[in-house]
Amino acid sequence: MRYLPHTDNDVAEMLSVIGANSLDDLFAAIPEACRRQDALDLPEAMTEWELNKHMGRLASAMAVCPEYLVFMGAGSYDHYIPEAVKQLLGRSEFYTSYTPYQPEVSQGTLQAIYEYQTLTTRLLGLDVANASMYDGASGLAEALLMAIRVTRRKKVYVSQLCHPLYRQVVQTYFEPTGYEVVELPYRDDGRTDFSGITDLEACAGIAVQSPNFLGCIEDIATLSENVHTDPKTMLIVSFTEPLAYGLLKSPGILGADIACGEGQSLGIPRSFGGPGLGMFAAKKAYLRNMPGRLVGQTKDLDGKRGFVLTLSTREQHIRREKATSNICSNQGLCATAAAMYMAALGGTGVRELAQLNHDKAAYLKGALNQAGLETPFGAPFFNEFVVRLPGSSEETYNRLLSEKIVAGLPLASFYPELEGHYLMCATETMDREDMDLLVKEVTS
Amino acid sequence: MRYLPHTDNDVAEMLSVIGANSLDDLFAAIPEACRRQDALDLPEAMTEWELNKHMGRLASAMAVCPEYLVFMGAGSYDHYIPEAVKQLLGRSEFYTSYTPYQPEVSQGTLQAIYEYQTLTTRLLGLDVANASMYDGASGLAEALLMAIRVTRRKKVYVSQLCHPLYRQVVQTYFEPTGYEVVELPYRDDGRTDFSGITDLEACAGIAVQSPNFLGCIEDIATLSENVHTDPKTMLIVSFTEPLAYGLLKSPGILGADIACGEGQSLGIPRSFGGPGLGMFAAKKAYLRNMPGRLVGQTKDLDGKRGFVLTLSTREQHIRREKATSNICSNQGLCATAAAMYMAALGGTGVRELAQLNHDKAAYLKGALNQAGLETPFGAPFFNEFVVRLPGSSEETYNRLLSEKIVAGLPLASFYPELEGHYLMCATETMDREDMDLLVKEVTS
Amino acid sequence: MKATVGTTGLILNEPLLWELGKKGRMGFSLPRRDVDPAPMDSSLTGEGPDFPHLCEVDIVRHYTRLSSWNFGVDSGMYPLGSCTMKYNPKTNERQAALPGLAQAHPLLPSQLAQGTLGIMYDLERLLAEVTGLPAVSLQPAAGAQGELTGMLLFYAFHKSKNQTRSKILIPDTAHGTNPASAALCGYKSIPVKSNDQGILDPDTVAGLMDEDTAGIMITNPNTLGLFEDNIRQVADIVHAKGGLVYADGANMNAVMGIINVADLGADVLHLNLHKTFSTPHGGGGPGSGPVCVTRELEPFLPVPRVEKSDDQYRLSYDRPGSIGKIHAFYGNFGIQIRAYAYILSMGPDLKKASQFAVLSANYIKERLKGVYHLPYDRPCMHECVFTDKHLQQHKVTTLDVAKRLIDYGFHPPTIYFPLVVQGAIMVEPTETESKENLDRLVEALIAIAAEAEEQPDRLREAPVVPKVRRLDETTAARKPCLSG
Amino acid sequence: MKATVGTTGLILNEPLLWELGKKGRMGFSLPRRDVDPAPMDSSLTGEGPDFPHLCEVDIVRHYTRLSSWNFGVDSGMYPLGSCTMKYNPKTNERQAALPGLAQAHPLLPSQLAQGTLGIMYDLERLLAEVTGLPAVSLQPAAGAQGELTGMLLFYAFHKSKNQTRSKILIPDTAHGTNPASAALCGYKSIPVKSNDQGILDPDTVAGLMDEDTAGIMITNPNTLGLFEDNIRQVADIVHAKGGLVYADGANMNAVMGIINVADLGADVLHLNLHKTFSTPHGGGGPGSGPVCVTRELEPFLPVPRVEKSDDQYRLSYDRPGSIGKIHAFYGNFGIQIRAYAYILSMGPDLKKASQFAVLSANYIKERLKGVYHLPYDRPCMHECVFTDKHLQQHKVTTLDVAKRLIDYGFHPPTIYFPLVVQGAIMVEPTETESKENLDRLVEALIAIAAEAEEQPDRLREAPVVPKVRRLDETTAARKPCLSG
Ligand SMILES: Cc1ncc(COP(=O)(O)O)c(C=O)c1O
Ligand SMILES: Cc1ncc(COP(=O)(O)O)c(C=O)c1O
Repeated sequence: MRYLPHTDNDVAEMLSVIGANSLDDLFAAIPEACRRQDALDLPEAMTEWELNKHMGRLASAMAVCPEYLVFMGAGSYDHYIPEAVKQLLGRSEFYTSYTPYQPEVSQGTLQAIYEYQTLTTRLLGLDVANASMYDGASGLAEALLMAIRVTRRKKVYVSQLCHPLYRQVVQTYFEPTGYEVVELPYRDDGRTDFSGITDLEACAGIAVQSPNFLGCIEDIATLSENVHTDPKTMLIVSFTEPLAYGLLKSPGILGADIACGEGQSLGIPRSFGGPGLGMFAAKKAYLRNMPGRLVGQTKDLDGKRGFVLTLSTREQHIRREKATSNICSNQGLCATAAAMYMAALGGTGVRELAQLNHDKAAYLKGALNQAGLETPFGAPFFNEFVVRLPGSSEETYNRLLSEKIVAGLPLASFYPELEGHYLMCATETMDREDMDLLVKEVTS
Repeated sequence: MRYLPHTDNDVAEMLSVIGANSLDDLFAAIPEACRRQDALDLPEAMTEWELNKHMGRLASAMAVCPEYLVFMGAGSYDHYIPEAVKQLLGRSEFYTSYTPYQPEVSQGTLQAIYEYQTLTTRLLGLDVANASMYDGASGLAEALLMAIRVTRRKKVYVSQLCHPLYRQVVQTYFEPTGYEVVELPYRDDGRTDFSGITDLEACAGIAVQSPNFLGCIEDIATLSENVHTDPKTMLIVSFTEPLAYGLLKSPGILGADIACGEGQSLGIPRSFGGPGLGMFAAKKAYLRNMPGRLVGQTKDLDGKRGFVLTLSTREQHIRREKATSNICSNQGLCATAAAMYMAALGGTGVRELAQLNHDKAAYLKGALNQAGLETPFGAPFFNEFVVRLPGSSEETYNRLLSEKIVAGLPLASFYPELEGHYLMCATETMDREDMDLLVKEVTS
Repeated sequence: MKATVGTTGLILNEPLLWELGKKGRMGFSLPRRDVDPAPMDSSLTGEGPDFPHLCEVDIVRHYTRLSSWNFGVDSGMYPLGSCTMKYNPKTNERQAALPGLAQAHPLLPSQLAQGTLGIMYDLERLLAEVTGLPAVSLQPAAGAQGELTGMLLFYAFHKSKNQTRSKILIPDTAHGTNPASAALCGYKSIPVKSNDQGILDPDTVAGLMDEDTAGIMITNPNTLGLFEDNIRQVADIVHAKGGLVYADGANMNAVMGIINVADLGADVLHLNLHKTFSTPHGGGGPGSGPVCVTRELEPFLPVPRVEKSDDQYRLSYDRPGSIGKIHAFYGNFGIQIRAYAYILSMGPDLKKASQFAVLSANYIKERLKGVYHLPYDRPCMHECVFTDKHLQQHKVTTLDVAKRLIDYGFHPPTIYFPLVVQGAIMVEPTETESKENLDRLVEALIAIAAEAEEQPDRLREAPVVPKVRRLDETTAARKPCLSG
Repeated sequence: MKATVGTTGLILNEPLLWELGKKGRMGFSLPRRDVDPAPMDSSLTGEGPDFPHLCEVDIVRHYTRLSSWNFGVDSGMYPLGSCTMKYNPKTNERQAALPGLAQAHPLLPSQLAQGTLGIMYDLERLLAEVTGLPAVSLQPAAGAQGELTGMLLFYAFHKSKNQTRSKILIPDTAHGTNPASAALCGYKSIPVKSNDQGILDPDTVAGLMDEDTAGIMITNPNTLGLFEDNIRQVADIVHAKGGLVYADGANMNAVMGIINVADLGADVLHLNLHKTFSTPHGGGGPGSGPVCVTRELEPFLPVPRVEKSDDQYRLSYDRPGSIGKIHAFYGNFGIQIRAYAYILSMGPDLKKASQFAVLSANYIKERLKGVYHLPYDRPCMHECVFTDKHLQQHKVTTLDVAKRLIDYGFHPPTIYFPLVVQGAIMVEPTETESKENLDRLVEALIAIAAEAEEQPDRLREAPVVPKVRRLDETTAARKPCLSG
């Protein structure tokens, strides 16, 4: 086996240094009763070439571009990833190293993450960003828990237009805690209805996603004003499509205390949902309550600039049960990818690309409208919107599937009242002719 | 344009330092009459994404595995290439550097090539190997020219079973030289007929390929004995499939003075014929007559081992018109790939893989024979052999093409007497069921 | 210091991203516009983030240079204890990058996602076989999230019995994530002292276990690299009081094919695919922390579960007992692919991997035990723990040894963990290091011990070879500078 | 030496391949055997080559470490004159690796190879447009083979006129491959002295050109980075005597969109795709050296030619006048793909590339001309040549400057070439280096000039930063050790 270096001779020599007679001897200390009796019942090892064939077959069973047109976002977005980013991520010094516990031999990772943190604060308009959370969902759960820690209150509000799967994760995290999660309904225009919040003084935090799950841009500014009438209540802005902030006002500018969400959009392949990137940023005041790793700048003995993991007194390996989170391994390489991607875009690129995303979605929405389809929610949107498919929606949807078009995400399973409605996404990867084809096929 | 860093400001500042008013000014020294009047009539620049689509379309217009079964060798072989080799070759310090003129910052390339040279001498059984020639064909031409230089004789013999395309290149190289190239016919068993050589004393060198173009293994030992009855005449063994020497006696062991050929087989993708690798090795006595670059071991000022380009007094940049060759850029990265591949195989692997190649080809040959097909040449073979396709051969061949099977190389265009004969190859990449399918389809 | 793996050479400096670049440059190829601009309401638009403006070559050089300041498994030996820094096979990277997998949308209708679902289904089956626990969820994104999932399973299990328990037993050798994960679930951690053999004493556990205790979290082999001999008795004690046994499987690399986790009495186990199953650690992540459970706990596993019927895979959300979702989608699928590729490539040789991992650790232990203080002198599993006790007379610490090892060209071992050992030096060689490499590490550590005696300043000032020397962590924490 | 790009850091030693490993290891996954062994006649079989036995991780570390001893364009600025070390775009690598292209057999029937043939056809057209010469062969594997092809075309042309000519004019500034290629073709090189402006004098050429002279090889811009102002007169002189004009296009990066090579009177031109067209140099190759010719010379081009009719591409061998084949197949196709991708990505901006390349070289020339001796003080094209004349008083040479530049973190310029300039320092920045990088290089060279005055030993002992110091090239050549 090409991964295993030990020759018979090596084994014999090592056993003799140890004073053992056989490999089995090494496990003599394990009580008999604990020993496995049967051999591992695993398929015979594949050669590298068999594996390639096998995986090729599996991969070819997937509906991906260019064979399929997938008009689906819903928390996982199709964006072009520069080849340079892919190849740089393949530098094995990055991907085969561990968490940078030994800063002298990890300056590459550390500077890369420091830069990620910085670009993230700039994107989200907040003071500090951590080195990543697992994903947008657990990030939201941790943000809510953080608000509870900070405010010592026990109730949070979460917009129903936060990603339904994120809300499920929040429920899971909250189940054993005894804290209360109240969901906020949405209005006809596709934005959250905050009018039901009457007890701000009891509320640790309010979470809203923007652009929200229906693709609409929430009125965070007004919300922030209202929320911050209570000096403690925290405003948490969640997101699934951070590219939007290339164009839209950032959560921080709009008054968010915490912004957290999924960064997959920023140069990370969809990979059937993971690995992605939990982005997490907050106002400086909350720094010591933040979950997750932080990289900080410092100097070495000679006064040279360098970077280290810092403020680890918040973390599990120092604080154990009192830690701000249990997170240890995070999504470091994805954070690095996002930094590379943001650097490649640059200030000009991020804005132009964001605008283009909006333009594509607007084109598609317009074309669908023109073809007579309803798009019920009137609020401004970024690159996603909801459309009602005509006729028997499900039939239409399935017919399109057979034409190799995935016409968005059926919303009924998440919002039963939206039976027949589909969440459509068009990013920069959709050509006009692709969209025209969709419109044609939908209406044919 | 993402490759061009100069901003308008940069340009203005630089122009002002230079004292020029415009970019056009920089070219003022070029006489008006030499200036191009029209703009470049090139297609509008493609975006990275348009390029990907465009190239994807072109690539999909090719007949390659797994869609097609290609039983064709003939100087370009399908072998498995370990993913590790591919990824290591992608280390940009290797591929974005120039020829190692500055050894202190090129030790990576230099050691890699030194190792390549060493593994090549071991594979070919000779004393010295150069850092590479362009390909097997020009290597053969240069070997023959070298023999002429060494012996000061003006005539060479070349077996007709050397790769026909290599012989064409030899003809091209020899055309203006006035030296004589005599081709040697072949015998019924598929080996070269050397009986026509009666003037050894006038002959600078005799070139034979083994395994030869019909797949047969030549009797180099006997040939060597005969050739070396003249103390000067040089025996040149050419090859297209160096993997064979994992199993067969090496050219050097059998008495070759020079061994040269194509190294594509050793971990280099076929890439429609290039880049490949001209491997070139000789006996030590001929070292100073060798073409091409050489890397040698030496020491630095502190006595540390290091590597440099050496013996460059043979080369064009020092010797100009008196150089042993005009070669400058060679196929360095391919040589590195071959070294990686040989190192991955190791002594055990190269032998087992070579054996397996033979076994596959033997299986296929046996199965075709069993199905009643003629394989006219009786000499031992490695992983290629000649078969006569039944019926109207061309129709059969074309029928198989439409079944996505490329049933070898039609030999008629190279050897008109072999009308209806096809050169078949089976390497380790052919599964038994693929071969069975070929046999079934051939005979159906 | 004689010829070592580590030496000095040319390294290139590189500023921070935003210290580079100029407006007017761009490293990204903007897609061609084929639709009209649709202006966004200006009340919604911002200034746009202040990102630097770089060309492609700037970005390429930036990260190429940064990478050269890093030490990875591909650079050399990385005996970081508890982290199983084994070789990360290149074929795994290839498979994860296959467009059909890397470009797959997670919410594709299942009939269009048979490849990815099939991988998940099969990987679950393979992990079940390796661990002996029959039901698996791949959803946790890392070991710690696996632990949290496990604690949530405990909670759900007890709740299904109409109980809420408030405590959890955690040995003093446990990783920090164990108590932190338990705390997230509202459990109060009750530390269990390990005995003078470095393992759990059943009596101690019996003394602590009660009916308000949800169960115990055991790492086996534990973080001292020792097998918990009494695991079955401990499990029995816990089970007898209605508790459950959580196994932290971070150290599974020692025991594949050797033990069956279910037989040990474990109810839940998490695996770190980024340790045992050769997936790269990515400089901090992404990892993957599947949980394997008994049939009894299966109903509580996160949704969705992957099911197979009529040769079709599908996702099922219909599990009323489930704790719910722990990840937005199905966890770090790209990492799961790599582990899947690894298991298919190794087959039954996984057992050999464990045997060799243990062989190597014992070999190092034997060769170094006269040189460095070995707090528990007994056969170890996949790692061994030394201390700096012998060095204290020279005023040299574990930290100094670790830093000096960098100059020798090795990544340091894990240090100061587990906490129960003062000045711990935790060496995990893994099975992919050849005997020659083990010997080189041993010789380096012996040379360093000699230096500690003869030239202790060499250690205190180490490392001197890398681009930066020791960094001021105190100031970093006192005056945090977390962005530029 | 103040803060520079170059610094020292951890670099890992690595022995030679065969100093590693042990029989019993293998880094290759042997395919499964599904057929019976077919023993080879034992009289034919050998011992098998003595290759080392390594695991995959050994190979990965070996080459990862070796790579870290190298400096490439991705590491930093590489102003190697005459080599056009511009940025090598990553997308080019992607395209060349597409399985449909990388796995294509060269002898596929043309109907099964429309993709590769289409690329070759289009690339020929694109290069024809860039150069102005209408017919192109992509077959030469590098610049020097392009030159040889050109000489063979000269030979064939004259032969078609029933002439054999024995001489060829070659300026003293020419690259060594020019005379070497001509010699391969049996031509005797007649050196042509350049004038005090560094360029060809028509009178000198007129004095040498005769009817036994096949033609002239001109590099334009020449290797001094100067445009050959008199090229048209020279061409006229040569043509008047029935000779042909060969243009060495290694320096094409200066003049894309600026000149039309045909208008200059050139009959044949080779391009170095690995210079002007951004393909990587691979540490020595593979390159690609297409030749572009006039319609008059087209009949002599190598076979096969790529043809297009009815939207189908095919290879044609039916060219009775052809010089034949120069490469077994179609040249370094994988490199052609990269150049094709580059041209499609740049489009008409190729002209900008040339403009900026020339801008940058002139900028450097202006900034340094007071510091280093500039033998030809006139506007340059894409590169500029200095000498060590001012440094001789300090007993410091061009070599010392080059080596010291390494310590500063730059790849040295080309040195001691062209031969007509004593102690030449030939700087070619290329258009992909930002002004900031140019400034950094300039500052480094100014600092080095100051060091030459104040601390000349720093230069003589340089480099001190890389893993190895200056190497003993004399012994290497005197007692060659070419394999281990
Ligand atoms: C024993 C043990 N448990 C748990 C963990 C946490 O795993 P992860 O980092 O994947 O969250 C680790 C990681 O170092 C560990 O060593
Ligand atoms: C002016 C000039 N001509 C020809 C060549 C030869 O090109 P190649 O190395 O591709 O053979 C070079 C290469 O350095 C050159 O600079």
